[in-house]
Amino acid sequence: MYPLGASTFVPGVENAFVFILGIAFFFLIGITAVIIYFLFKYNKKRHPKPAHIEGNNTLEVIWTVIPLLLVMGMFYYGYVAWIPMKRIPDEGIHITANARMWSFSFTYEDGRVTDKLYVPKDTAIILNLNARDVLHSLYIPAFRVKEDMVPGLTDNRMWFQANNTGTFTIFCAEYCGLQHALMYTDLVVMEPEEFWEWYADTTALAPVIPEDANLALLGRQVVESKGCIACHSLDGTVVIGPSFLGKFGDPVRVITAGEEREILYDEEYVRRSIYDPDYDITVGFRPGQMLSYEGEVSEEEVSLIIEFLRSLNE
Amino acid sequence: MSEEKTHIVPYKTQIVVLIVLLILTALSVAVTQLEFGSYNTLVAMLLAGAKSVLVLAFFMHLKYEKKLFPVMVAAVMVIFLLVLFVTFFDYSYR
Amino acid sequence: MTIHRDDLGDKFGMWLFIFTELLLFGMLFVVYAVYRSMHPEAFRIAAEELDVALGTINTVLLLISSLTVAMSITAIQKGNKQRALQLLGVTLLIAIIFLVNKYFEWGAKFEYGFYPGSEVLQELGFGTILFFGLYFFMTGIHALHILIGIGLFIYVIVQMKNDKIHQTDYVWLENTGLYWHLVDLIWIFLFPLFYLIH
Amino acid sequence: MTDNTRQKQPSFLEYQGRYKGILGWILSTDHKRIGLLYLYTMLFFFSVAAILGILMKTQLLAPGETIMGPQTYNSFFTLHGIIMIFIIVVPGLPAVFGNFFLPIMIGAKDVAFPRLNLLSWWVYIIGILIVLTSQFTGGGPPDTGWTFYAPYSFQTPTNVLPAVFGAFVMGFSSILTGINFVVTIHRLRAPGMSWLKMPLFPWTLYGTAWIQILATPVIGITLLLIVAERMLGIGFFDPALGGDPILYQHLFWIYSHPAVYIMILPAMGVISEIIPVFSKKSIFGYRAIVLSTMAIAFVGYFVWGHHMFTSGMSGRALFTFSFLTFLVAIPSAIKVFNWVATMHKGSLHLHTPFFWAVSFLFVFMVGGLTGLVLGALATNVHLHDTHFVVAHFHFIVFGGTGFAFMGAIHYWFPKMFGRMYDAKWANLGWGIFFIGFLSLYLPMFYLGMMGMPRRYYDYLPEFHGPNILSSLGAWVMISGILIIFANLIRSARSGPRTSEKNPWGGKTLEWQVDTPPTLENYDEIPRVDETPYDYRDYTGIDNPNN
Ligand code: HEA
Ligand code: HEA
Ligand code: HEC
Ligand code: CUA
Ligand SMILES: [Cu+2]
Repeated sequence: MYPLGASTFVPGVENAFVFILGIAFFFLIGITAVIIYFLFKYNKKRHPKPAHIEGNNTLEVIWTVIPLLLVMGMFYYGYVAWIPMKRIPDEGIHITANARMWSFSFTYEDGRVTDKLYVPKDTAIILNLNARDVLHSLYIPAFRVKEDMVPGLTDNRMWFQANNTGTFTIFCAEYCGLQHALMYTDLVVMEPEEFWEWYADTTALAPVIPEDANLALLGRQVVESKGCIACHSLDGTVVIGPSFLGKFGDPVRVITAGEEREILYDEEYVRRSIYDPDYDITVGFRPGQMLSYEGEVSEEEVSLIIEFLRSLNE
Repeated sequence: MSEEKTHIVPYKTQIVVLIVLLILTALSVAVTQLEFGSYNTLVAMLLAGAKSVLVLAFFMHLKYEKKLFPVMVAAVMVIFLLVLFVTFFDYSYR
Repeated sequence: MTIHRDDLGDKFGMWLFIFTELLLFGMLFVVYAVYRSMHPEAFRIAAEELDVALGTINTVLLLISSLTVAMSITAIQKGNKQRALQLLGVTLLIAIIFLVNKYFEWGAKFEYGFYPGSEVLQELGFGTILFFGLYFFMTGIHALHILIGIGLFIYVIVQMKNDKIHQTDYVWLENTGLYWHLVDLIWIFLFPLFYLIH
Repeated sequence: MTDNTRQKQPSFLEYQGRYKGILGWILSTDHKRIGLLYLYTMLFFFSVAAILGILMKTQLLAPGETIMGPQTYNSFFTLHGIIMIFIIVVPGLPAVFGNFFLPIMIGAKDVAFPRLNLLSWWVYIIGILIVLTSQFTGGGPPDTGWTFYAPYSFQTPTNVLPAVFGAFVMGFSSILTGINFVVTIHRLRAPGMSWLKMPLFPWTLYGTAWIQILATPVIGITLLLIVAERMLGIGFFDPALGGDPILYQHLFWIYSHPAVYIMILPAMGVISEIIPVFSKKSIFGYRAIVLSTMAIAFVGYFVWGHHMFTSGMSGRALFTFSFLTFLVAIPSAIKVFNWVATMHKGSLHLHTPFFWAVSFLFVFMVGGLTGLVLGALATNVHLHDTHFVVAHFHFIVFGGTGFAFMGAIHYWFPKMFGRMYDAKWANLGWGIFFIGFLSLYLPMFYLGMMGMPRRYYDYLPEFHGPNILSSLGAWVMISGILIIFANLIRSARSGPRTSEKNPWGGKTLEWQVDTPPTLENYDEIPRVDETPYDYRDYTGIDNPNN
């Protein structure tokens, strides 16, 4: 009935579910049946004269103690299945998961940054959770794990170990503003050999741009994969930030250090907008919305973005 | 309904209470000059607690009120302390 | 409709209201406890910026004012309106002095640049920011209560002058007194927690 | 003013006081009129929020943007949540039926502080107005969700301040009502009515009032902190200044979990009134129900952390909160068993209020038992912030409090308005409503288990199927509610008049006073020497109107 389980936590969680839901269904169906039975049996037509009963202490004790034992059982199952989630091993692959409005990115030990999470099967993956702006939450339904990403909270970690290959969805489960619903990405679980091959492939780290590549198209991919379009539309509508459409090369009114001025929307301006967005605030917008992409968007990528923006003008 | 008889607290009692309160205040200021390490806060809180009991009992007439009132005050304090305590299940073990 | 007089009921209501106030401040104490447990050192150092002498004076003032309200109740119970009024006058005066003191205390802090959002604070680190945030917020809310108390005292004095509050009907005075003692109670805890950390 | 003659007093509906017309209502200190004022206000805002709910469900009919974009959806669930929680279900039963019936049921002429009571309605209205201004001014409707989680709540450019401040003001109204009820119950019970002779609805109001007094200040100060954070940048919850966003969640839930018991306890009280009356049998285990009420009120104070299992709290805290959560389920279980046992060997009269009570039992069990699933650590980690939670709380808030509310209004309607509603339409409305309810919310459990997070205006195609069913259910349910409301409103204005004091054969005091009650309820305060649910004298022969 639910997404295929694909991590080592799944059996424990499943046990807890079965135990709790089993008892729940037992009581729900049982009590409902009794009520319906009473509705017929003690209907005023069949049972005009009610009995007088004020209570029964033995019964009260019974139906206090039995549910008490049962809920302690539920507590126990929930607890034991949760212990392994909290026991984070040291051995494994450490990856830093970054969240910002409204995209995830993952930094591997060798410094490479991806927007999807690639992991090998049967290996402990330890995620170091980081949030730039507000609360987010990393949720992998198929793995039954979820943990909030809290800005400012250090040493916030989660871990899992996949036992099936395939592509799964990572959702952001904590409400984080406008595009919260679109903040999801893929988790790709590979066979270990495959993963290490991918990991060793450094071209992914610094892509070599072929001579004849369409730079604007590559730029568009960057803008999409870095989540810029969450705030900057390509069609002229204002979402959170100004639209990218048809601006490049035109003058733009900005506020710099409290002074309004007019500058040119040029390469320099775009670069500064990406690395130090609060330096020039476009008139009509608020500082602090866009956070710096220093370290997340490389110089090459900025050039590609610029090519893309230029192309939007044509 | 003024059937409950009122208890008049004599001036003298009140003045004595104030003097004790002032002594306790002086004590808590003096104590900070000493070094108790982490017990410092404890001592300060104990002194503050003693002071608040005095204020509650005499100035706020709890000592002379129906039993219900002090019981309620105590219950509220217990709830508050339990909330504080439970909160620290998080912060002490992060 | 016949309105029953139920002094005990009125006092009961006042106590319940006091409970809400206690919990309101209680939660601020929770915030305080949490941040102090995170930054014990910073709190200790920041506390040294506060003026213990001024704090002590304010404590003594509030304690004395508590006494004068309590005594004014005794006075009215004994039917001594004149003395009750005098005592209330003293209380009112003390409350105002307290606020004046607070004004100078806060003013000094502002002068040195210790206020929420100031640059001086930014440089001193998280613990200090939080300490002063709490200091201003908690003493601020407390001062607000003092203001409300002053309003209540003025009302009670006027009513007493007009003999609306008298020997057999003084529940307004009692409740105002209760409120004032609450303000005192809170201060009894604020004082060591902010001024006397060592 | 009364001259103590025996002459009959006017009914509270007709009474002409100092003010005439509408002023005679909005300035009346009569607890019954105030109760009705709350009722009308709530019905109005309930309709507004219900429409928002329906629109959200329509948006979720298919993936992608069907009728609204994300900004609209986000502000819709925020306003929906704020209205439903702060304006409807938290004050809900106490403010409407508590005000109307508490004094009558304990044999008093009014509440302890009638003027304070009117004041709290006004404060409530002012709070609502402040919340509403948030919709039309500043940076647009707030979009934080009713939980106002930091740091988003002070970073969003939308107009959060008035919403937060309005909720803060409404807190005062809640506190004033709570204080009023506690004092009323302590001081104004009729002679002879000892604590254990008090009916159960007043008992639950008593428990509720204590939670209102002891928990509401917490939300008050928390919301005030958010205001300070937004305006002054004080830094308590701002990680950039060393604040801890999780502390905000603690403070918020220290109120908001007890608040869910503010919502449900009076509902349980209503059910405890309805079931014995229509079973013609004494409530089973009166003392157990009283005890469990107080136990819920107390233990409910310490389980707030179960809303924060994945927030980054310490493991030890998770353990403690999960454990306490399970403890608080026990008193609810006790009540359910007692209600069912009350029906055993009774003589069941199947009238509309009883339908609502029985269906309450069912939806409450579903809601409560799924609460247990959420209370267990491992399962919560998977289900937290998914539609499973949404289903849980609609089942228990809407199902629990909402059904009890509907039961209450059908139960007390003749007494309140001196008119009777049409039972056929009422039953039909109930049936449609119930079916719609199940098909609206049951699929959400499944969606949650599949992993669909909440507060999503758009979803992946794999979640489509159940969402269709759920959205259609919303429309079925709204048809039911339209029938019910139309029937009630028509009947309140032009239904057949009745002055029958006791149409259902109830034993509690409100059935001994005139219909509709007179201005002062009683000419003479009655003496109460019996327990409130003694049906030994019931002969098996029905009241003619029954
Ligand atoms: C009382 C509480 C209550 C009630 C009645 C409802 C009623 C409805 N709810 Fe609501 N809902 C909430 C409380 C409630 N909700 C809360 C707290 C949230 C969370 C917000 C957040 O995330 O911040 C939420 C969120 C929420 C979502 C957002 C899910 C998400 O994406 O996260 C959706 C989506 O469809 C939804 C749907 C509906 C629908 C279709 C209705 C209704 O429109 C159904 C139609 C209504 C009726 C048919 C009338 C029933 C009659 C009565 C109840 C009796 C009258 C009672 C009184 C006057 C007191 N609700
Ligand atoms: C009226 C309001 C109300 C009530 C009464 C409850 C009652 C309960 N709630 Fe619920 N809850 C909410 C309103 C309510 N809740 C809301 C609004 C939210 C979401 C807020 C938000 O995030 O927006 C929420 C969220 C919520 C969560 C957090 C989910 C998450 O976000 O991760 C949890 C977790 O533990 C929980 C648990 C419980 C439990 C264990 C009970 C128990 O008290 C239930 C007890 C009842 C029973 C157990 C059923 C009856 C008993 C039987 C049929 C007998 C058999 C029983 C046994 C064998 C034990 N609730
Ligand atoms: C959270 C929302 C958000 C995200 C994500 C975001 N921005 Fe912005 N951006 C803004 C806002 C708001 C402004 C206007 C305020 C300012 O100038 O800082 C802005 C301004 C800009 C400007 C100046 C535009 C103008 O018309 O003046 C550029 C260029 C820009 N962003 C590029 C980017 C790029 C490239 C990315 C992705 C790598 C990105 N932004 C991601 C919110 C965002
Ligand atoms: Cu990020 Cu929701
Ligand atoms: Cu809860």
